[in-house]
Amino acid sequence: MDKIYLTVIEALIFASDEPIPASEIVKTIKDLDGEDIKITPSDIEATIDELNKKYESIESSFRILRIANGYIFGTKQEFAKYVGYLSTEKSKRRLSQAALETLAIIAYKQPITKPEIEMIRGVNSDYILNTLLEKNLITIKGRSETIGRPLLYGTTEEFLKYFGLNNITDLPKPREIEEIMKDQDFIDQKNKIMMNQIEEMAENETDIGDSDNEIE
Amino acid sequence: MDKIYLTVIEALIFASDEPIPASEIVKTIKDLDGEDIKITPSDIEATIDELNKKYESIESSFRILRIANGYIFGTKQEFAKYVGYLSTEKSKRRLSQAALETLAIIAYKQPITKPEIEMIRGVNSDYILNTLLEKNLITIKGRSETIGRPLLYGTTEEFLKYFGLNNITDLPKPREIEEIMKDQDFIDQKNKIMMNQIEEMAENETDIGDSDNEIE
Amino acid sequence: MYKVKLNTFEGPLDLLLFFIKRDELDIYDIPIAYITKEFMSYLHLLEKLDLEIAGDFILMAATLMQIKVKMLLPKEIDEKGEEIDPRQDLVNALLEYKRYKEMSDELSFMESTQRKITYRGNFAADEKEAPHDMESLLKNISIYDLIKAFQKAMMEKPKEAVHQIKKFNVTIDEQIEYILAKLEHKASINFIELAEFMTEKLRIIVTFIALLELVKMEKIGLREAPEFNQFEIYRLEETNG
Repeated sequence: MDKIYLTVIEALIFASDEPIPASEIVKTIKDLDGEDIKITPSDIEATIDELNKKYESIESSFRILRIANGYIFGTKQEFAKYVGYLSTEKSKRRLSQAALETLAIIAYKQPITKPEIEMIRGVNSDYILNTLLEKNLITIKGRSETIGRPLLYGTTEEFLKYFGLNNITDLPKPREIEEIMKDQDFIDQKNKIMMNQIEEMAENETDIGDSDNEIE
Repeated sequence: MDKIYLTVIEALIFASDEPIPASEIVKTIKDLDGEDIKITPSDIEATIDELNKKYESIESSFRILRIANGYIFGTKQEFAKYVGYLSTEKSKRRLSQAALETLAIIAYKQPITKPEIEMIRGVNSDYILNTLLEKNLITIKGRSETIGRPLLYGTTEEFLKYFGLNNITDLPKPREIEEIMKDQDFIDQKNKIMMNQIEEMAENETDIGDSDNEIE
Repeated sequence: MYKVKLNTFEGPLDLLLFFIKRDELDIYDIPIAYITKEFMSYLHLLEKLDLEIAGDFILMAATLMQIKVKMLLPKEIDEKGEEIDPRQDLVNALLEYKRYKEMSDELSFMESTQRKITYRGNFAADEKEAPHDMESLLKNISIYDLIKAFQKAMMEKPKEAVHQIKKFNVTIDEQIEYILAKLEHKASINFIELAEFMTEKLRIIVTFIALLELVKMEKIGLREAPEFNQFEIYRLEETNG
């Protein structure tokens, strides 16, 4: 790649309000300067490192970040105090526990239907799905072929941007059930409880209504 | 002014949604770090020069510009060709709100005539219909049998592809979205009745064999 | 007796996991009777405090009682001839839910990190060669946007109409009379003429509906006018009665 394109690549990323994919940078340059220009997505990738080194050398407050399969300029975390004070973003509320839980399920199991989400969460998820759709963190991806043909949900580019992910595969993996089984929390308790204790309790308990009193 | 504020000033200009005046930069820093911080609008002015010299030193494609009401980052003119091409490329993939509304009406009510569309939207829709026809998202499906025999519009294969649908019947029903916003009063009422039943069941649970049947 | 923080549970599974952790229970060997009692106590507490109990909690209460009963009955046997633990489905559900609950903690951490980063905010000063395209101001759209747009278009109209008809005191019947009166002196009239002195959009719409009503009643006919996008309204001779 000709060194002259270093600044062109920088300008393209700088002027883009959304993460711009390497392929789009390559396409723009070839469309304008000719198909024979030698430039590949891996050239772009190398250029990003070079550019970020330059910003580091002048102790700049921003860097090029790899987000949502593209590149975007963003401030470094240490300026959050000042930048946050200015922007309206600061007033934005964080996602609720219910929203995060539902997002985690959709992110790992996508495309997934509402009944499947509700099976895992154990609660009706209408309201939370609506909130996530409104926030453009999830979207409708089509229909399942199963009975009733329910709608399928999946995460959006906005989801990747919101969590600072380059790719959906960058998500930390959920622990396997086997691992949870080895979890200290549960291992420690496992031996403490004796089998017959359960039956004992079951026998002792004749009226559930009584348990009411125990709360007071 | 403490040199440490050089990058803070840069970050503030970088992240601001609007051109940021020197006075606002000064105010933000004093609000956060204390009134006794020594920083004046003329310090900011000098900082801008210093920052721009830095960008020049690394042959960057952007500068901080002074415009009537403040400071703002901008890409240099020599990259206008690339930056301009990028934004027009993007616009090809986007639809305006008015176009979206019209498209939605056509998708759900097809085949539909222009007068019918305009009755729903309450505005003349000639231009929008032409745009959608040009983008090949809608097409003419024939003529209505009603007076004047107006043209009938419907969606295209291209439309299905755009939204990742196999078939027009896969389009989510508005009812499906409404379902996500169910009536809370109704749900609460239903729950109360269910809860009473369960409690009754728990109280009657003297003979376990019987309650088994009741539950199922 | 028990200090249970209210409203901090995302659902019945979350509540059960809380009991399991608090009371150091073995998730693979859940004392069903005990946990059912705890669960019901929580629901009663909510009731006492006059808080709404979500249907999902009620469903779980029923499930727990069902399991409790099954525990005391002879065990069912699966196709391999092994005893089926009535708690198995519940345990699986708890483990699966726990996985994603853990994941949500990680997402929460990522969220807080990401909130410290701000993307470039202002693009107005970028030199661009091509003229700015109005359309590019709008976001990419999804099927969801499409449905919302449709709902908006469909729901806003009638609401406005009902409200404004009252306000302007225009009814379809009145406009029918108005149209017929206009046609008494002229054989035909075009819609623009008909709506000439109407300033409110609603009056025009009601007039248009009146027009359609008259067409349906076969009192008038419509035909294309020589002008572009225009039509003429003409009287129909009464054929019967």
